[in-house]
Amino acid sequence: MTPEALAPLAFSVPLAVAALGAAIGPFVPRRVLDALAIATGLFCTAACVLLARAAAHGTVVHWFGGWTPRHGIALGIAFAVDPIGAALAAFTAFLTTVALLFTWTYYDESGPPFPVLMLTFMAALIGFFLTGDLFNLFVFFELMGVAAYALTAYRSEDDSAVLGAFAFGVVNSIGAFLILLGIALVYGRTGALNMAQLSHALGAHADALAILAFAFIAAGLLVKAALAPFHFWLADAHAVAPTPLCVLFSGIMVQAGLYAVARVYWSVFSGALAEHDHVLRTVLIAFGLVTAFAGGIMAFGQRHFKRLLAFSTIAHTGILVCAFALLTARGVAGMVVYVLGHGLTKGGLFLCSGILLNRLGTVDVDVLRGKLRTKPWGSVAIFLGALALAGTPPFGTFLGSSLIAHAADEIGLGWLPWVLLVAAALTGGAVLNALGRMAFGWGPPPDPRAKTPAHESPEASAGGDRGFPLMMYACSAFLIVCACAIGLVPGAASAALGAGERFVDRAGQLAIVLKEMPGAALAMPPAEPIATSLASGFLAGALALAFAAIALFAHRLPSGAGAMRALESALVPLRRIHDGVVTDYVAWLAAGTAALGTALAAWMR
Amino acid sequence: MISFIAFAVPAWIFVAGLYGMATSRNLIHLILCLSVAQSSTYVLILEVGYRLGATAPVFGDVLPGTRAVDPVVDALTLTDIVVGATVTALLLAFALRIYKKRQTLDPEALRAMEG
Amino acid sequence: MEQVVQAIALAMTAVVATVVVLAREPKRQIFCFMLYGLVLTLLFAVLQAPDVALSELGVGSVAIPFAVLATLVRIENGRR
Amino acid sequence: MSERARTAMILVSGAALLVLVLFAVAGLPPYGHYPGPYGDVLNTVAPHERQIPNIVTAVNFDYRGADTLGEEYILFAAIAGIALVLREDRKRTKDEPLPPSRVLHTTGRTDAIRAFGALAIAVTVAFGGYLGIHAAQTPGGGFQGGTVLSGVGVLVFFALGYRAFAKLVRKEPFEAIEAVGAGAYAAIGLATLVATGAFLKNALPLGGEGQLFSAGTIGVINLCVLVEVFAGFTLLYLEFAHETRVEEPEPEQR
Repeated sequence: MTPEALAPLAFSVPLAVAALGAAIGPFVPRRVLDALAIATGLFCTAACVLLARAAAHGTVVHWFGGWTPRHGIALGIAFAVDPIGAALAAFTAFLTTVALLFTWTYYDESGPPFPVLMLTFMAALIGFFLTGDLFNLFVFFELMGVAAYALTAYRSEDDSAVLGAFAFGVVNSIGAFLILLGIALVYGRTGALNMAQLSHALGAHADALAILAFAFIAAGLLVKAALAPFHFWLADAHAVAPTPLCVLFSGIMVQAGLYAVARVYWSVFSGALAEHDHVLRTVLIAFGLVTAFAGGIMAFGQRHFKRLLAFSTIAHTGILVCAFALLTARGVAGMVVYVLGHGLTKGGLFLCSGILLNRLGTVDVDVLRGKLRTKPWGSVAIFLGALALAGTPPFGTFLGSSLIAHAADEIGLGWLPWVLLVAAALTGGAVLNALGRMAFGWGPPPDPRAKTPAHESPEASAGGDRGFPLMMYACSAFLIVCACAIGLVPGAASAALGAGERFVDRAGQLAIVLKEMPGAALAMPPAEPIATSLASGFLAGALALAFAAIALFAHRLPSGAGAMRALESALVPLRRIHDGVVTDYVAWLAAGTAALGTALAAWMR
Repeated sequence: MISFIAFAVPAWIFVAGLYGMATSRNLIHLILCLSVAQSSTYVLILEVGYRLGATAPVFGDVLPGTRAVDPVVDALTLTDIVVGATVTALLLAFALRIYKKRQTLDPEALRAMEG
Repeated sequence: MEQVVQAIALAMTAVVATVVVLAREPKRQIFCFMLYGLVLTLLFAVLQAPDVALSELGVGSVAIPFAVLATLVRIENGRR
Repeated sequence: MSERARTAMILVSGAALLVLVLFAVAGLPPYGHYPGPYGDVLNTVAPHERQIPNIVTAVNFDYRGADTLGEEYILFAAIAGIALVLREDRKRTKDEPLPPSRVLHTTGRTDAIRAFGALAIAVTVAFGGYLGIHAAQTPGGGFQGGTVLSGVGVLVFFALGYRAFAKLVRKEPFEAIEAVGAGAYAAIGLATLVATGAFLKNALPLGGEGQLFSAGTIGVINLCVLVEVFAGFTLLYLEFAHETRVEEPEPEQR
């Protein structure tokens, strides 16, 4: 099997198996389908890992239908696979496999639609990471979306699940229209859809069309990435979606949106927009910082543990957008390592919340007050996960943030990493705050007048003692261990840097894709020793503990209660705009797109 | 003149659809406005591949080599239409399910979660 | 001549789209929407895209209206 | 957000978006002057290399066949989602008919309506079948043919009622047919990948231009799409029609 053939294999095999599963689903036992899905997940992981290894020796290009370009004009669709795309595709397949393993004992009964839709969703994500064609990217965006809406509504007896899926579907569809609008603009100008050919045809001059086409495509993709003010759907959908699915939503789907922005920028628009990169940087960092802090602060205000984790994902999106906004190879490298570290951590935490939901029947922190004493392993996993979210060594998020910090220093934004550190510590602190209440009953007693959050029905017949849920604990512990291991792999940083260099090499991509020149093996530039940033990593962990301690114990201090009330009132306006009304989300989306477009267009000209 | 009309129409449809969605008081109305907003993309994509005085890209009655419009935009719009129809139907099913449970379709009254 | 026909088709599209958006009453809106499907079909036909026009005819004037109509019937049932 | 605030917000941002889009489209080539090269290259090479007059079909099922594969699975996933959401409460409650609706059931069905329905069905089948099969020669193809053919379900529903429709269309076989249609598309891709080294590359004889099943794999894929779209849309209509089921007298036996 040549590496070129691996690329289409990785997305079409799960599609074929999904159809097979739907056809035979009603006639075979549930376990057969589950096993088939897990085997497919493992197969795709292996295929994508092999693909990533091949891509390290030169970008792998597969022309569908065998239609290689004629005189620099692409006739068909190409998958152009660089190491970063392949690594993220492999990560997708890996997370899907773990999520499917988790479901093995999680649901008492899950009908055929669940594994079938999960495989479709995975295939869409893999295709999304591998494709080198702009319209094909949109198709996978929509396929990913439709499978995700259906899966979000999976527990359709719960009306908040269907409502969450509805808001998700509406907002993401508008995002898709924005992407199409951008595609129509560049296609009308250049008559090309292949990314490499587009970048060649757009040239090095930025006019209103090129700037706004990028703004629309980026806004559409950032809806998926949940950048503020496009993020409202995420918290609603994550809180109600089946927990194994949240692992994929928070772990890779949201980040896939950001990956695509980076991919479209570097493969298509970086030539045209190069002279204005400082404008793009400033605008995106502004959006990113607002997102990071809005998410971090909202996470602190949650008593629904899954919704808390969802807001933490929004905060981390803000951090990742800032990493991309540096617009350097090193920034991309840091972003990717951070995505992997964060995805594993968040996956582990969501699986922990799944165990709570499965065993205790709720994820309401106030209801669970002190109840986690009986679940020491769960508490340890949540504790480690919280430290990892803050970016404490030796977790993968720490390695990612140290790469991002070096990248920011390089272009004279030395202040940025410290600000991002505080945002990350906020999310870690929010999880620790919830853990302190659930495990030890710390913190001020819950306000009896407080509104209970929307009712969450248990995802399986919850309850009681059906023995130690070994498979569930094993899956979540495995993800947390991986989150740590990925930060310790020797050479990970320099491999990421090499892959980042490849990712931003527009001319190189063009030569390989359109002129079929052979690719070169990955350069492995030495990374700065992480020892220099160890101190800031531990500081982030300490800060997270401090935030949690303030939230848990400040009310015992003489002036503490007043301070808590002041903090609580700061939360009020933020809470008010997260009101769960879908028409508001549409208005915010329109306003955000208009703001992004206006800022870029007005400033770049 | 025709250029301005041609390209202003999809822009208008898109914004009108968005306006309808944001001011909607009924989820079904909102879904149909979403569908209208999507139709703006059909129109714009077809227009950018259009060529005055050219035939359709079907060389049955006309010989290959005749001036024809772009076949690619037709294929893209076809895909877009299928996507639009299926998403619309899926959202309608969601709305129906919500109605059965809550007996209302007013977005203001249907808050999934707050705060 | 060609341009005049197209300009008329485009103007009709914009007008009917606006009417669909402003028709707040679902039953009236769905009939406007069927009409919009027909107008789009016409527009695609004059833009020399017969394949697209045929699809829009099936989807815009039959499939979506049917689903909406069925939903409205169910809702009316729920009210009584 | 209050209604007034929301309206103000959408009016301001909508106006801004309108200006932005107008600003952007001003950079396009003048209307009616598509500059190419993508479509022109395909218009030149496809009739010769793929032996097919309808270039749109060639683009859909060959040059950009991967897009269409994704599109078919979007349909597949959406139908699965619709079934999931609408069937949930049918597991518990039995299929109890609902009271008749004022929209659909105010008048009885006369023989004239039934006769007209039968005629309309015959025309629909002929038209849909023609569209679906003649993808390569004339406008139309699997998708258009499939949507038209599935209109038969709608006609049966209006002419004979839900019960007749549900009797004609059973869920399980149609779900299996739909899955087979989608799966066969992916399987053809995999088979050609093994046979030729490129996904969806033609591996069949092209045949002469103008023959019914010319153009190699395009004909086979077109058939898969026809089957999937027909079964998928029929299921869609069935799921929604189920929501309108009413107590009806059995159709008279003749």
